[in-house]
Amino acid sequence: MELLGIWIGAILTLGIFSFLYKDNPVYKVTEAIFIGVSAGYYAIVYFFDSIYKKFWLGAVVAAEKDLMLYGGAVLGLLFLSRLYSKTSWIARWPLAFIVGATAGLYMMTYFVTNGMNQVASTISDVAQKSDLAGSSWAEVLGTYVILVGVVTGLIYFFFSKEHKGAFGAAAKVGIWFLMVTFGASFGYTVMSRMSLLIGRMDFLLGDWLRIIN
Amino acid sequence: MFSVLKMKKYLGVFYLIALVVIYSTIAAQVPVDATAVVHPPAPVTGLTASDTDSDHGHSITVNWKPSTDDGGGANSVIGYRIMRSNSPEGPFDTVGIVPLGSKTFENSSSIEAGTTGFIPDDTNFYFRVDALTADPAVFSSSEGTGPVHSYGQWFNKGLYPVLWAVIIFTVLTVMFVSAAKKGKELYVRPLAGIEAVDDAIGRATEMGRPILYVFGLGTASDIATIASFTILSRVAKRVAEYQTSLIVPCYDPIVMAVAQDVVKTAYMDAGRPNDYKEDAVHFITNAQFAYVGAVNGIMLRELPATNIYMGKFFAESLMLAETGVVSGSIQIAGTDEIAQIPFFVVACDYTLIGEELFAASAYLGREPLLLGSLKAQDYAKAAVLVLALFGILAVNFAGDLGMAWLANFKELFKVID
Amino acid sequence: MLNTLAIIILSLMGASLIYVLYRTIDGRPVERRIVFAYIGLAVMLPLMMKVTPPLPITTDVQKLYEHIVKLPPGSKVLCAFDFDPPSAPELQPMAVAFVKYAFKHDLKLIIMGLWPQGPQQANMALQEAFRDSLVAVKPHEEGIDWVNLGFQSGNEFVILSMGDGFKRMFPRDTRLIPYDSIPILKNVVNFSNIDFIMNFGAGYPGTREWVQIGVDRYKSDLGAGTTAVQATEVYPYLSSGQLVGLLGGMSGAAEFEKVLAEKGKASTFILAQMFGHATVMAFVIIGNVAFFVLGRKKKNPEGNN
Amino acid sequence: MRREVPVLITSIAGLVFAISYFIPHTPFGRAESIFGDWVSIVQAFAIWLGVLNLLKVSLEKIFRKSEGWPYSYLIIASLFGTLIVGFYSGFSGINATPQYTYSDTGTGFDWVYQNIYTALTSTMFSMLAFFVGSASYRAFRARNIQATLLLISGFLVMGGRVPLLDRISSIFTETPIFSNLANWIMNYPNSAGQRAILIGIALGIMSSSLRVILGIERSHVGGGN
Repeated sequence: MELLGIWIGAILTLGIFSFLYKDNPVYKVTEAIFIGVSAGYYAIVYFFDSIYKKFWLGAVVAAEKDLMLYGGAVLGLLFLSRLYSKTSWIARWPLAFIVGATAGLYMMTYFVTNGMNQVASTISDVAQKSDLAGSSWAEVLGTYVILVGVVTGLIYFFFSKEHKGAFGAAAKVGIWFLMVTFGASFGYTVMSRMSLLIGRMDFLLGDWLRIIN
Repeated sequence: MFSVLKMKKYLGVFYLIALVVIYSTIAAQVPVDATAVVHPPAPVTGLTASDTDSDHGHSITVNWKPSTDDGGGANSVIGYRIMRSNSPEGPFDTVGIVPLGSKTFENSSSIEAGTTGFIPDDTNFYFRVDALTADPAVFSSSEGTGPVHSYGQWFNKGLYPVLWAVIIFTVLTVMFVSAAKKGKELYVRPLAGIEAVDDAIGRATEMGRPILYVFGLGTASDIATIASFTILSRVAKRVAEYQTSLIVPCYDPIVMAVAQDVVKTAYMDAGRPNDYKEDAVHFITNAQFAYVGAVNGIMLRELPATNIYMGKFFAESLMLAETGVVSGSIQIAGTDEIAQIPFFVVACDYTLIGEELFAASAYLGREPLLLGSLKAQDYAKAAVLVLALFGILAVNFAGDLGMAWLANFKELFKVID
Repeated sequence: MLNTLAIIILSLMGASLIYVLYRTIDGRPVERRIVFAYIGLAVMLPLMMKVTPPLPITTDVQKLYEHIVKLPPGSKVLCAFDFDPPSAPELQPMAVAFVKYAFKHDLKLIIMGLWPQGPQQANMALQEAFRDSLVAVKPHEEGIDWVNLGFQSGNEFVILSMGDGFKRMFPRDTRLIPYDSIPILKNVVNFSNIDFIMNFGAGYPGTREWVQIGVDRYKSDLGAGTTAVQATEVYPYLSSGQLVGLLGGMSGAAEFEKVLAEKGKASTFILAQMFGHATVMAFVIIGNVAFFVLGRKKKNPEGNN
Repeated sequence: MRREVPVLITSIAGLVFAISYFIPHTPFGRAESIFGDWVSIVQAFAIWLGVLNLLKVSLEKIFRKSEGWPYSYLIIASLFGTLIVGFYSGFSGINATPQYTYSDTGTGFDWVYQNIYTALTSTMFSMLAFFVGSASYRAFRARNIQATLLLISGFLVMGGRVPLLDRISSIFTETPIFSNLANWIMNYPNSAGQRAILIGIALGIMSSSLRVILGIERSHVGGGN
């Protein structure tokens, strides 16, 4: 059974890679399987872990039933009204709930984590690491680099004033910092992509062909 | 003669006694040699218990000074057991076991009454901490502490700065949005990427080649896609004026539907409703790579003079941009997907980075909502900059200026929830 | 044998790049499939070579390591598996190394997933760990040394509700055993009873969400292993101390294995990773050399970026 | 009715989560947890909506005989195949003693996951490695200062994060210069840029959330304002 699995896996893998040569029926077949299987996968996981384990066991068969859960289930069922164009407007209710809840949560979490705490640490870093006592010159330099980068970066994203004169210069420095940042994420993205391919190659050469072990 | 016999008899008894004595002494020795006795460790000291602050109640925090045999002394402590009771006399039962070195334990429960270990608010409890050793039987209990009861707080201390910031920001947003609605002119700086669109369309006209506009994989509810609609309407208007042709292949059916009437209206505004072709905006497929394949096909067949990518993009970004370069088109991109921006920057002539995309649509659309909140954000940014710079000065020079209180300025931002 | 063959082919490839450069400058660029072939081989061949290049340990990994070793035996570690198979090459080695370390040092693992695939990846990691001879010396029982709470939908809302009580989001573990009857979870109500959170994150929901709610709201210590793509975005949390340490991508995984002295897959992959990067860099150079030699295309104006 | 109710729901849900951040005291703390449960359940149904939608679309494709319709059969087949295996594994696990779950190692569903799902998803995304390669050859150009900066820092990170450039520098010195450099770039300039972006995003999200909660922004309920 395991061997069969590995062979199926290998065939599917090669089927998708065939796209690299050119778009072809084999690829289209594997793509179709991909769409079907992943949809089915999600359906199963969400059914058992959320609908069954959380709702059904919690609100229907549990000893002390958590009736509040029914609220969620009702909202959820309303979602399915989307399937018929006539009733689809009802689906806006659960959607509205999700959108609202997310907005409410994000408003605080993002503001605190990505806003205030980042500003705070920018300040305190300069306060702590800015003298050569106890920190290497690289750290000290880095601290000021962060300061300059954050300030100029924010200036670049300031839209109420045209980029002219000193302000424009600052904005230019800002965009340079952003570019270094994007360069870093460029490098890291390439790194990730390569890792994915390595994973597949390892499967083909190791698990399937057994060339490497 | 007979006395000898007697002697023998007593001798036997003597041997017997001797044996008993010897064996018993050995027996007495055994336990002493076999196992080393574990002495009870020094108990923890300074035990305190109090309601956990800034929470919804149902939680009590216990603090103590570790036993002297924890990591030092006899080094016999392996952990601590926190015991709780409803009365000072007990019985105490275990509410938690923490590894050695710990100084605090938060005994909290769900807010749902009836759940296991539920801690009712405003009910007195008494706590005790046992220093445990390898031998479960050997431990030493601290003095009990209590009574202590948990209760919910009405405001989460340490969040005042956040509260103020939120209030100010809300006021700003509402103010600017309403101002914009009243038609007040709010300045937004021109963006190079958008300026370029016009020349690009002009160039397309000269070369007699079409304009390709791609939304990416976003759905109609993504902010990036919504912003993209505004930009499309501007592009379509220009295209209509210059009488160039426009191709908008779509990934999402709903996006396509919206895009169609955006373009249609644009042609009407330009006064050329007849030039509008239904199939300019068409649906391709919603399978990522299939979509990319199709769009790349269009690029290589139609050789558009300009490719405009605005919206939410994922892995397909570099595949599109690459084909665009090969087909020698000018490329203008804009997305808020940080991970994709690098690929656009190195492969396209102009890239709108994150917020710039939204700014662009506000700039073109003059849509009060966007304009207003963009302004509010700008002011918030300015405030952040000023406060941060002031904070740094304060923190660094507070000492020199003899204003120690300034040194705590950064606490204004540090959120201690 | 394979080793030498691989070396030969790789060096031939290196040499042939010069021809590619010549053609490109000549204005006759090679077609994509050739480039694909280069990439494919550059990644495939090094896997046949049993070489582990020396790897300096970066501070981010060191920080995490130093925090983990401080955890006393018996500490309860919440282990969030928030990734799926595509990210497994990067994150699975980290996870395996961490699980092995945890079992060897008697850390109690409470496993969960914000991604549906997470708990299944966790199962694989556990299986892998149990195969380790040093882990196998003493039996590790489910429910006592580790528990897999499974997946729960709701993204960051799951973390939020866990602040009230883990049981709320995970009423039963993956064996459908009720929360209260699992020994390891006795006296574990919410984050206040957790000593450390380790997150393996491949995107949303992931490390950022754990920082936002787990750390900034519920005051837990968080360490993270992320895909390289994610890593750049979470670095600011590292310097602000919201993360105790960070493992970024394959090299992060390899360093982690090295610092924990766990021989794992990442260390064997790193060579392939090197050649992959080298190839991409070579092609960028070739492309740009040609770009400047041929002169910037006339149609191309001074872009703003 | 069709507009007002959703807007009201949105505001209530939003306010509960926003306020309970400051006021942990009941009723807010409690409302927050209940709503949290709801979100979790609603999202599960949303996934099912997506699946049923896929089914619907595929069926329509088949009936309309629209382009590539035969593949829709395959989509439906593999969807149902997975569902059948999954439900079988799940329910037989629930009825077994001791109970096990649908995704335990050894179940049919886990087999599908390990061999089919994993192979398909991983390979799909691993193709990007090839595309990065060809794009770097044909498209990634130092076309101006910004792009040049980007490529340089990209290079240093790519070559420094793996012992590649250090191999070269090791001829002259033992210290891993490039690894340290890459590390420095990640920790400082990168963090700086990311921070600027983060702060921007924080404010952006805050204002959009605000608009949603205040009911000024209504695009999600399918209407302009």
